[in-house]
Parts: sequence; structure tokens; C-alpha cells
Amino acid sequence: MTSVAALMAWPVILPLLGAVLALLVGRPGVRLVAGVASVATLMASSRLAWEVAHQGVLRQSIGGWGAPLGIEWRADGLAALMLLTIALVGPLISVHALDHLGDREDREFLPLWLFVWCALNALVLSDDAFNLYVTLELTTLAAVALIAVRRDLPGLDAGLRYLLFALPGSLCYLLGIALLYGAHATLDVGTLAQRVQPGPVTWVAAGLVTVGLCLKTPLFPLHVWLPPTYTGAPTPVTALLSALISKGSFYVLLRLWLEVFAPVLDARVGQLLGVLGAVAVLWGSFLALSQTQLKRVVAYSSVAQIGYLFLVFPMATSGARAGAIYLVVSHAAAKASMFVAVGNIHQAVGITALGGVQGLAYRMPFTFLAMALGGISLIGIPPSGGFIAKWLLLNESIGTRQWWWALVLLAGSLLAAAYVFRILRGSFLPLPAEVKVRSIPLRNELAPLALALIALVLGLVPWFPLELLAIGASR
Amino acid sequence: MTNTWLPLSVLLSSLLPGLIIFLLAEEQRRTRTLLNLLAAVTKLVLTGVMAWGVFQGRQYETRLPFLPKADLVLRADSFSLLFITLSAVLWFVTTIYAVGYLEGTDHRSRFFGFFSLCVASTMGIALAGNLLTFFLFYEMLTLSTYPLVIHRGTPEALRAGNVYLRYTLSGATLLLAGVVLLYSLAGAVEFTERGALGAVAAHRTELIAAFVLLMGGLGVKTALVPLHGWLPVAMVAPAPVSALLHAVAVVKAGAFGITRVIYDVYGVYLVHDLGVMQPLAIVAAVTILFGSVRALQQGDLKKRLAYSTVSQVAYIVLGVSIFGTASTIGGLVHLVHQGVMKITLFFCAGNYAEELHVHRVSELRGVGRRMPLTTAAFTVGALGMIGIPPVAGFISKWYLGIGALEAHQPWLVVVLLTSSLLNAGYFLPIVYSAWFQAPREAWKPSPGRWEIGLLLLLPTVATAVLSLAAGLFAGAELSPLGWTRLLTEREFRP
Amino acid sequence: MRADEWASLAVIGTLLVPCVLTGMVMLPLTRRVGMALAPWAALPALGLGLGTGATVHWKSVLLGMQLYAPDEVTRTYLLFTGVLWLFSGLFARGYLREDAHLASFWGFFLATLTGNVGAVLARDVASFYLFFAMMTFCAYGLVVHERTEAAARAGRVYIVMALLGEVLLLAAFFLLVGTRVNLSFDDVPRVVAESSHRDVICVLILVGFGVKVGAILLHMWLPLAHPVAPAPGSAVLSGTIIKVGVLGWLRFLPLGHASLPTLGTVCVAAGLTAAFYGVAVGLTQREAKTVLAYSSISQMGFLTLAVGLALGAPEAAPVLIGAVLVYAVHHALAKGLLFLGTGLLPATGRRGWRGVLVLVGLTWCALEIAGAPLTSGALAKLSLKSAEAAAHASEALPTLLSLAAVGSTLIMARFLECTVPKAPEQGKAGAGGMLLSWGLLLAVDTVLLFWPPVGRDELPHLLAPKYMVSAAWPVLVGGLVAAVVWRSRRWRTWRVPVLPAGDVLWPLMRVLWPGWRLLTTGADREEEEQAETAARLQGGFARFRKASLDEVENAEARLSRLSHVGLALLLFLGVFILLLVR
Amino acid sequence: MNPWLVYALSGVALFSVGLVGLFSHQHVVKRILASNITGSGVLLVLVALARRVPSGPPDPVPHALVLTGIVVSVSSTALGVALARRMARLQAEATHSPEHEPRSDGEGP
Repeated sequence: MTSVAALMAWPVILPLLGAVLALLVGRPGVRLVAGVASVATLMASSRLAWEVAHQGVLRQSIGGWGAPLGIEWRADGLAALMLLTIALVGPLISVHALDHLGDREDREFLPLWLFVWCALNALVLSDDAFNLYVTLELTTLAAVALIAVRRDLPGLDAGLRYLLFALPGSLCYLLGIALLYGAHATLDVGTLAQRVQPGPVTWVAAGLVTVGLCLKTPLFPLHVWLPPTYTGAPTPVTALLSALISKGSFYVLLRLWLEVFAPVLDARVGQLLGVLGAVAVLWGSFLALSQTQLKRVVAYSSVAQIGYLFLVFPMATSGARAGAIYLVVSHAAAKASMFVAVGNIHQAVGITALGGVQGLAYRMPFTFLAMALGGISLIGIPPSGGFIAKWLLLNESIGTRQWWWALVLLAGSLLAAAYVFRILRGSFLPLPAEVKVRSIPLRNELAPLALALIALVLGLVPWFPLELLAIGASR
Repeated sequence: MTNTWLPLSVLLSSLLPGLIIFLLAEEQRRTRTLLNLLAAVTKLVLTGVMAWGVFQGRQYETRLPFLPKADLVLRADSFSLLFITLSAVLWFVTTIYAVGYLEGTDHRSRFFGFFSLCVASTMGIALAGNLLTFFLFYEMLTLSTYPLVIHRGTPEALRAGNVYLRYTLSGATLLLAGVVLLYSLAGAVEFTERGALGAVAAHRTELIAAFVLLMGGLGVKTALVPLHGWLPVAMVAPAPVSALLHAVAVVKAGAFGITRVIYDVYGVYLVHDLGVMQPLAIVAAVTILFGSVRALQQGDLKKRLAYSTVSQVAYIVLGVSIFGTASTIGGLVHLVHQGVMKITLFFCAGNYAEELHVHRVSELRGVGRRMPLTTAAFTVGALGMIGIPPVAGFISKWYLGIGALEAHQPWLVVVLLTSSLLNAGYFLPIVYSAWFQAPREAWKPSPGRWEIGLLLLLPTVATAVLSLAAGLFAGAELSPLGWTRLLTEREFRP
Repeated sequence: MRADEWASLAVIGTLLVPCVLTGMVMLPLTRRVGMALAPWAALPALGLGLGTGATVHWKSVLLGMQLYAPDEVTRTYLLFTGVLWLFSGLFARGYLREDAHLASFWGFFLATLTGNVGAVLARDVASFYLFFAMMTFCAYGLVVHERTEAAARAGRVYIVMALLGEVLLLAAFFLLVGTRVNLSFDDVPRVVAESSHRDVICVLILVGFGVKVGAILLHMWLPLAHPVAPAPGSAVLSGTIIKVGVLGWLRFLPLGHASLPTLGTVCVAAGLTAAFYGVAVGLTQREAKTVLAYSSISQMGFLTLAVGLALGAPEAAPVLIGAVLVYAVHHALAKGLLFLGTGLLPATGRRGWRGVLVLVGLTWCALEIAGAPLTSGALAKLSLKSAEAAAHASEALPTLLSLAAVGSTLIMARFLECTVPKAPEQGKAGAGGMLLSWGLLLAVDTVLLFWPPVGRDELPHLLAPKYMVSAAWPVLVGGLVAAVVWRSRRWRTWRVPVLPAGDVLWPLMRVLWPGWRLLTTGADREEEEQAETAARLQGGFARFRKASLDEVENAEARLSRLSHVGLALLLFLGVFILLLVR
Repeated sequence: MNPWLVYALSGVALFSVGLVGLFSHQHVVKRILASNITGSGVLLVLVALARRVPSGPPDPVPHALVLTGIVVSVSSTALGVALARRMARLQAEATHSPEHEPRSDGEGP
């Protein structure tokens, strides 16, 4: 069956099926099931993307109930691109997880990851404010479980922290949605976009939604839960968190903001978000510079990178939108590869400090290469997706005569260079004699490389994703 | 008729080998060397074909879709060919030299991999058909040279690497800002003879701002004062790297970029009209003198050479930033001449270090008897740098001087001549003590038949001969001078 | 092959023979052959000087190289250059028989010869500069040949002044050629005359070549460089190389095309001063070669004077140029002989027929320089005087010249005094070759007196009593004074003061040297010291970085307090809504 | 003033109280409870909003939303409590065996 309904359902159903099956079959079959589910979902996602690329935006109302009563699903270029990103990045991370986590863990990791995947795909596709809330929560809960998958103190602590910061966020969001519904009696994003008027209710609602999602994403100054969480969680999970899960809430914010709120809000709030983003960039980078733990450096770099994303709001042009999304995608790949590489290093030498990278270039060339390419993308040096994103944002900041954002972008990349090369540099030092190197499976070396190559390719053929993004950019 | 494939294949001829070399194991020495030389020869041939074609007036352009309103363009015009030919030739000799120089050291696969990438980026810079493409390869160059600079892996090397990155990345940032600024004005500016910004000439402030940013960005690699700090520090790199860095790759990329911006992006008339040429000329002049004086104060041979590069490359900038035909010819031809001469000097420095472990000027006493050919080559290079005929440097200086007067700026002649005196001041003592002073203690005799391994000797002598020939036969039609004359006259054709 | 092809081939050969020989001497493989042939390298030049060649034009060499035009200047220069180099070469073969750096000597000898011949042949600015520079820099090798500290110092002075000269010339050439890039000598004088920078060019040319000529205040290198070089080296240095400076004047100054009275007068004054100054300082010297060097300075003064007159009086230029040529030939050979003689006498000793022969020869040459009657010197002075007459120079000039001649006589006497007593009684074996070549050169010199290449028409007057007298009395006076001083040396109380060779150089150095030291500070410093300053800087930067980063860390810690997050949340929301409400 | 507004306002009040609790207490269980209160506040607002039109049947959609919301909050609470319990146990063990200390970046319960 190739009806629109099926097209849009499969990417959500397949991981769900996979997850349930994986839970049922248990130890022996879990990898097989997960693998099959992943491949199937990848195919379903790309199929959908293909259709979107050729037919344009696809709509579908779940259970036949149309808006305003029922739940609308909508697949535009943006959604398609997100689906693809998740489908490419996620599995690569989980491949790495297989050998990184112990047996029991990966028996639980894989189903949980499939749940997250399912929730994320649903989130990406749903076009209904409340449905977005539900999918957000599902993502959060599955993520918390993932964080705690090791059942050790750091993991549990991180999981709880994540939960207790995510909850207020989503509740703020929910309250905002409730107010909107009260005012306009619809939850369908499209309808909302037509109905919202400037006014106290809209303003408060917008405020609640924005703040809630900023807390979940997170944006400075609400980012403080991120570093401990990211460091506490097992590395593959951290990769998932920063590459995909944190992007979920940003995706929602971007959608609602650009499609619903932007027209009815004063430009100054956009500037507010921009300023916070800018501060986040500098703040995160500085902290990344001062860290001694490899993982924390990368974690703080996430704080900075998320900051870039929020520069889209003051500009609020289609170009800036493209830039932000491009950054989401390339950051997903690059950051995932960085974290996974860090995981490899930890696994190989058991050192979590920066010194762990010593001699990396000779010992684990692929991991090193992955780190280098990922780092380049984080800095935004061509050829890399990061550069393209930065380029688009720069252009918009000049085009919209807001050159100060350009300054932030440029300063940010310099700082990024500082902390990235702080890592890479060490890898050229000769390998210290006393360090014992445990050999790690080639699979784990190739996983980060593949991720980094995605970031690289994004920098080489940007026209394809950009064309895809343009589809359904404005309703 | 337009040929689409040649520019791309010139680029790939060093990119692909580079990537393959990365995958080679350390001990696959023969394969690696073979691959290197094969690639170098291929590139030489392709370049030759292309040069001939362009001389015949053929078009070579590769165009790939990249961003909306901005393709990736590789185009071969006469100016890029000047640079490509230089890089192709010098890469060939340097490869041979490097093979000999790194004999039996570690991580050679990595070295030659990045080495090829570095040259590939240089090729890209030379062939770039618009500003965006240029920037992409410019950044690629930074990244591919960094591992070469820190190749030795010593703490000192790493420190040098930091300095190098600090400078180059900051420069790249400025450059990016400039490129974006122009992009917002006129899209991805295609390089076109006599300027591509005629349409937006009205936006004077933006144009000036962009120009300053671009010059700031390119000035770092060109090592214009006060952005030169990285160059002397980067000396810790192995000799072939320094040679390539100073002669073709990095500093030249900067100088080349400045020339591109002035002549093919803004157009010399527009730049002149914007009144940003004179400041640039002043900066160049200051750099020339500063570099020479600092070179006088260096006891370390390579450091001295580095500062001399600072001053010599500023000649190029000076030439292109004086409004007039002669000076432009002088600047452009110096792009080639300085390359050939400076690479000779660095080869020599490398030979001394490799064979006799001599690094300081004071230790060179009487080295002429032990290594006559190397020292002869060094002498040729040094005389060229001073600008003594018939070595190539003389031709450049001749044209620059004439150009300065043509533009009614006699003070520049004074600068030029003072710097030649200073050059003499820091080169001739070396030549003197190498030839005429007795060594402190007898040198250990050479094990082989020659004063040093042929792989190191031949490139040195070859480049020395080249720099002699380039000067002696400057009048020939296909000499660097002849070529630059050709393209400069096109540039200034009203 | 047609005649003109032969002719051009001759020109090319003149240049290429020494060039190729240089190469042969450089390469170990061909060194012995090259060194065997080296002395004869100047033969083609001599031949071309006697015969005629054809202009050669190589478009692709340098900036379009042109060689040779059959004019008087070129031919004369070729002639005496060829002669002197040839016999110096032959002399050197014996003189340097057991020299440590033989190959080095021949290499530089031949290279300098190439430069010298090339400079004479060159017909365009760029090529002239090429050969001129080649000659200058290779002659350095002859100066420092002995590898002694004195030689090194002399070499340093030589090279520095040469460089200064080159730089000034370069500036002049830039002004001269302009956008034409290069210029043939056929156009140079006209272009200079018409140039808007005429005077600047002329000054630069005068000073630039003045260094080579050893004009007053630019002469410091001569008395240092000539003595330290081996005898054949000093012979060519003083005989031909400094004449190339004069050649430069003849080629580049707008002689006969423009009248520059002021500059001319300055030159005349400078020339006269040099003539006397050279003598004055020369008399205070102890070293024979140094004395000769100073005499060269004073002799060159006469040429400077002549050129100055030509600058002032275009109409008389041809005559004056002729006179200059005559003088050049005479001085080249005579001075060459004297320098070679200083090398020869120790070998032959002053007793025995060889010694006597040499002494007689030396005296003859001394008389020539002094301008005694019936000598080439007399001819030279004669043609000079008549040329002055043609230029309507001031009446005082002839008298001054005669006075200068007295000076010349004195300094020659001084030379003999410094040479003869020092020479050993008995000579060494194997001086034969040297003596032969020297004798031959002397013969040629004498022959050229009767068949001079230029100024033949003056020859008859040489015998006219009027001129005989005017030529004789300075020599007699000079000789008398010298004799008196010499005889009186036992009982007279005063002694001739001793000035250091290079006179004004030393006070000058006291000013310049510290400046140079200052400029080159650190060149001799060791790496560590430089590194340490850099390290201190970096340390400072690191401390600053650390401090600021710690600040951020603390702020982050404060921010992470749970309650603060709550506050931040509320604040965020508050500001957000506030911005909208207002 | 009409009743639904009272409900709405009290809902908002609950929400704020819960929020304050969430950020003013260190103890995990307290914070979980606080989050529950916050949630109930939001749900109360939703219920109140169901009665937008004074007369006539209430709007069914908010009720559906509230039900979903309850499910979500229940599950999240459950998860939170489960994690808290396990952590408490581990920490208890940790206090007995000093060699592996609980890591403490930021605040722990």
C-alpha cells in the first residue's frame, strides 16, 4: 500500500514494532530485530522524503478526523530532512553502542532507542500542538530510560536530572498550548497560524511555549542541566541526546515560532532569543575551553552550537531558517561523531581526560579522522555542513542588516577552533609508553567516521538538502 | 570551445593520490614514492597542455552546483596558469626532495598525504573561478598545512602549530566576513578581467569595508606586517614543508588572492578609484623594510630566510598595489621568481641541516668547500634576492622600480633600494663565510660520491638553475616575464 | 659563412671564451684544462680591439641584449682591457705558482674578466648593468683572495661601497629607461638630455660610477683593496676595472648633447682636489701598493676633470672624450706595469741583470705616470691640455695641471722609495715567466706610445720644445724635491706623518659602525635567550587566559544552583512578556 | 466572576506553586511531587477551558487532552520514582564501600 497514510505511518510504526518485538524476543534476537527495524525505517523515511521531494507537502489526518477536531500530520521538506537525519545518524550511533555497552545494556538500549526513534519521527510529522506535546514527552521518557540504562549512579543521577528539568519545560509548553486552545479553540498548527491575533493571551502563551522549549533544548541560561547530564549518561546515549533528542524540542519551537508566532509578535522578542543565543555561543565556547574532561568539552560545545540555532529568530527569514536547520542536521552528524569518537578513546585507553587523545592520530586513525572532520564541521570550516550553515546565517545577518549576529558567528567559530584544536593537537603527540591500548572492533572505528563523512558530504553537495528544505517552507 | 574536464583533473591529480597515500602502510615506501612522482608528472603534463591551450586562447572551466546563486567554479585563465605552472614545477622538485629528506623517518604516509592535499588546495586556489570557491580552497589549505607544520610532533612544533592556526584561522574569519559582504552585494563574485563589481560600484563604504576585510584575511597568509608573526615560528616544520610554504603554498596563496581581489574582483581601476591602493602600498613598503631589518637580526638560518620571505612577498603586494603596468608586471613576475629562488634557499638550508646538522648562520664557516654545489645554489638564490643580475630577482626589481616611478612614487624606489642593501646585509655575510672562511673544525667527509644524497642535491641545483634561467632569458616569450607581460597588458587594456 | 656572421661570432666569442673558461675552472672535472687556458682568456678581446666586429642582438636574453658597436670608445677599451688582462694573466701563472687557492683565483679572475669585457661590449642599459655588477662582485674574490683579516676588512669596505654605487646606478637607470624598460646606448645620451630628471640622473650617474672610479670622497676602498689583492689582481683592478667607471660616465652622461655647467664645474673641482689630495695622502703611506692606489686616485682626478669639462662644454666633448681615452690607455698600462712590478721585484731581486731590468722598467713607468717628456704620460697630458683649450677652460688650469704633475712625480718617487729598498738582493728561481710577460707588456706599452690607438694627431707635438719644457719642468722640480728630502732624511728633524690607508674612512666608520651593530642586534645571540622572552610573553597570556576562564567557571557554578535556574526561568518569561506588552 | 475563570486561575496558581517547588527543593522525591502539582495545575486550566461557552455542552477536546495529560504525568512520575529508589539503594551501598564514590557534578539528592 502506497497511500499517503501509509507513507507517513511507516516511519512511526516500524520502529515501534521493532521496539516491542525487541523487548519480547530478548537477548538472542534483539540485535537482529533492531537491525531489521532500523533498515526498514530508514527505507520508509527515505521513501517518504522521496515522495515529498517529488510531490511536495503531504498531509494526513489520523483516524480520518480532520482539523480542528482530529490530529493532522504533515510532511514537508523540513520534516523529510529531519526523518532522514534521524534515520542515518541514530542507527550509526546505536551500532557503536553495541560494543560500547555491555550485553544486558544493549538488550535494553536497542528497544529504548527504537522507542525514541518512533517518538521523534512522530514529533517531526505531527502538525498538532498537543500531539507535539505528547511526542515530546514520549521522547523525554524514553530518553530518561536510555540515560539510566546502565543503572549506575552517574547514569541514574543524570537521568533524574534530565527528567526533572524536562518536566517543567514540557508543562510550561502544555500550559501555553492550553491557553492558545482556550483562545482559538484549535490545536492544529495550520489553523492556529490563521487564527492567532496579537493580544495578552497569545503573548503569555508564546512566552510559556518558548521558555518551556528553551528549557528542554536547552538555551542559555537554562542550559545548566546539560553538561552533568551529558557526562553522566553513557556515551552513545549522550550522542543521541545531543545529536537528535535535544533537536526535537528545537524543531517544535522553530515550527511554532516561524509558522505561528512570528507574524504576531514584536521583533524585539526575536532579538531577545538572539541575544541569549549569542551569549550561549560565547559562554559555551569559553567553558568548553576550560574543561579538562574530554566529554565535558564536547558537551559544552553543544551549549554553544545550540546558541547558533537561536540566531534564526531575530532574522526570521527563509534563508535563516534554512541555515538553522542545516546547522541542526550537520551538528547532529558532527557532534554524534565527536561523542562516539570520545567513547572509542575512553574504551581504548580508559582515559576520560583531554590527555586521552595523545597519540590518537597513530593509534586509531579512523577515530582521529572522524574527530577532525567532526571538529571542522563544529568550527564551520569548509568543506563541512557546519560551514554551509554558518554561511547561510552570515548571509542573512548581512542581508537583514543585523551585522552583529555575523560578529557572533565569526567569534564563535574562532572559539570553536580553539577548543577543537585543543583536542586534535594532542593526538599528534607520541603515544605515552605507560598507556595500555585495548583494541576496539573496527565497527566502532567506522561508525564515527561514517557520521563525520555525513557532515562532510553535507558540505560538498548542499544544494540537495537546501532544495528539499524549500518545499513547504511557508504555508 | 570550452574544456570541462581539464581543470578538475588538474585538481584531482594531486587530491586523489593524497587520499590514496593516507591508506598506504608506512613501509610501502616504493609504492608511495612512485605514486607521488606519478601524480607530480601527471600534473606537470596536464598543466603544460592547459598552458598551451590558454596560450592558444582556449577556454577551460569546470562548474559544479553548490549553493543557490553560487557554483563551484574551476577556471584556467592566464593568471591562474602562471601560479599553477609554478606550483606544478616546484611541487615536482619538492616531492623528490621530500622523498630524500624524510628517508627513514616516521609517519611518511601521513606526511605525503597532507603534502598532496596541500598542493591540491593550492591548485584549487589557483583555479578558483569565483570568490567563494577561492575561499573554500583557501581554508582547505590552512587545514592541510597544519599537520605538516606540526609533523615532528615535538612540543615546539605543536606550539608553532598553535601560533599558525591562531593567525590563519583569524585571517580566514576576516576573509569570510569580506566574502560574505561582497556576496550580499554582488553574489559569488566571478573573477573577471578588469573587475566584476562595476555594477555595484556605488556602494563605496561596503566595498571599502569588504576590501579591508579581504586584505586583512589574505594579509595573514601573505605575512604582511603586523600579521606576519606566524611565519618565523612555522620554521620548525621539516625543510621541504618550509620550502613549499614559503615558495608556493601558503604565502603565495595570500599574495595570489590579493592580486585576484585587486584585479579580477574589484578591478584595478575601481580599487584605484576607491583610494585603498595607496594604504596597501604603504603597508607593503613597511613590511619590506621591517622584514629585511628583522632578518638582519636572526642568527638561525631558517628564521633569517623566513623574515626575508616576509619582505620578499611584500614586493609582490607592492607591485600589484601600485597603479601601473610595469609595477604590476614586476609584482606578478616576482610571484614566480621569489618562489623559485626562495625554494632554492630553503633546499640549501635543508641540505646543511640534514648533512652537517648546521642550523645557525655562524656555523656555516667554510661550508663551501664541503658542499660546493649546495653553497653555489645558495649563492645564486641570495644574489637573486638582493636583485643582482642575471638572477631572476633582478628582473622583478627592475620592473618594480620602473613602475614606482611610472606611478610618480619615487619614495618606493628608495624603499626598494634600501631593502636590497639590507638584503645584501644579511645574505652576503653568509656567502662570504661559506666560501672564504676556514671551517671551525674539519667537516666530516661525505659518505657517498656526492656532497649529499642526489635526491636532495638535484632539486636544489635544478631550482638554482631555474632561477638563473628565468632571469637570464627573461626576454623569451614563454619566460615568466613574457607570460606576465601578456596578461598584464590584457588587464590594463582600456 | 658570411663576413658579418664571422664578425658577430667574434663578438660572441670575446664574451663567451672567458665565460666558458670560468665554468671549466669551477667544475672539478675540467678544472686543470681550464686553468691551463685561463691566462689566454683575454686574447679574443684584444683581437676584437684590433679588428672590428658586428653588433649582436639577442632579444630573449635578459631584457633584449645588444653587444658591440664599432665606435672608438669600445675599440680603445677593448684594446687596453685585452692587453692588460692578457699579460696579467700570463704574469699570474708564474706569480701564483704555489698558491693555496689557485682555482678560486682563476675562477674569479675569469669571471671578472667576463664582466669587464661584457661591460665594454654592452650596448643596452640592462646588459651593461649585468656585466658591471658581475665584474664588481667577482672582483671581490680577487680582493679577499689572500683570506687574511686585512683582506677581509678591505673586501668589506669594497663590497659595501660597491653596493652603494650599484644602488645609486639602479635608481639612475630607473629614471632613465622609464616605461621603455630597456634602452640602447644609441639613444641614452639623447634621452638623458631630454629627460625631465636630467640633473638627478647625471648626479646619480656621476656618484654611482664615481665609486668605481675612486673619485674624491668615494675613493676609500681603493687604498684598502689594491694592496691586499695579489699583484695581477691589483693590476687589473687599478688598470682596467676602475676605468669601467669612466666608461660608465662616457656611456650615460649626455656629453655633447646637453650642457650642465654647474655639474661640470663641480666635477672639475672634484677632479683637481682628487689630483692633489691623492698625492698628499699618498706621500704619507709606507706600503708601495697603497702609494700606487693613491696615485691612481689622483690620476683619476684628471679624468674626472676632463669629463667635467665635457659636461660644461658640449662642443668640445668629442675632443675631451678622445683625451680621456688616451689618458685611460696610458694610465691602464703604466699602472698595470707598476703593480705587476711590485709583485715581480721580490722574485727577481734588485741585483743582477734581471733586477736592473725591472728597476729600469719601473722607473720608466714612474716617469710615464709623472708625465715626463717623450712618455705616454706626456702624450696623455698633452692631449688633455689641448682639449681643455678647446673647451675654453680657465687659464689657471694648465698651471694647476703642471703642479699636479709635480705631485705625481713626488708620489712616484715615494713609490720607488718604498719599493726598491725593501726588495731582496737576490731573487728566487722561476721568475722567468713573470719577467717575460712583464717585459712583453712593457714592450706593448712602448709600442702603443708610437702607434697609439687614439690621439695620433697629438703625437708630433710630443717633440715640440715648448711642450717638452712644459712636460719636463714639473718632473725636474718633483725629482729635485724628492732628492732633497731623500738626502736630508739623516739629519732633518721632521718626519713624513703616517695616515692610515683609507684616510677619511676611519672617522666615518666610527659613526657608522655602531649604527650597523644596532641594526644587527641579536644575529649573534643564541636561540635560548630569544626563546625565553617569547616564553615569558606566552606565560603572561596563559595566566590571563586561566584567570578569565576561572571567572567563567565560577559564574557557571553560581548559575547552576537550582534556585537560580528557577529565577532565570521566571526572568526569561517576564522579560519576554514585558517586551511584548510594552 | 464566572466559575470556569476561578478554576482556571486556581489552576494557574497550582502551576506556579509547583514550579516554585520544583526549583526550590533539592530532594528528588519532593521535586517529583512538585512536578505532579504543576501538571495538575495545567490540567485544571484545561478542564476549565472546556467550558468556554456559558451555556450548552462543554467542549470534549480538552477532556481528551486532560486524560492524555494524566497518563503522561503518571508514567513520568512512575519513572522518576523508580529511578530515585534505585539511586537511593546504590548510594546506600556506596556509603558502605568507600572506594566508588557517587560522582557529584551539580546537586544530587
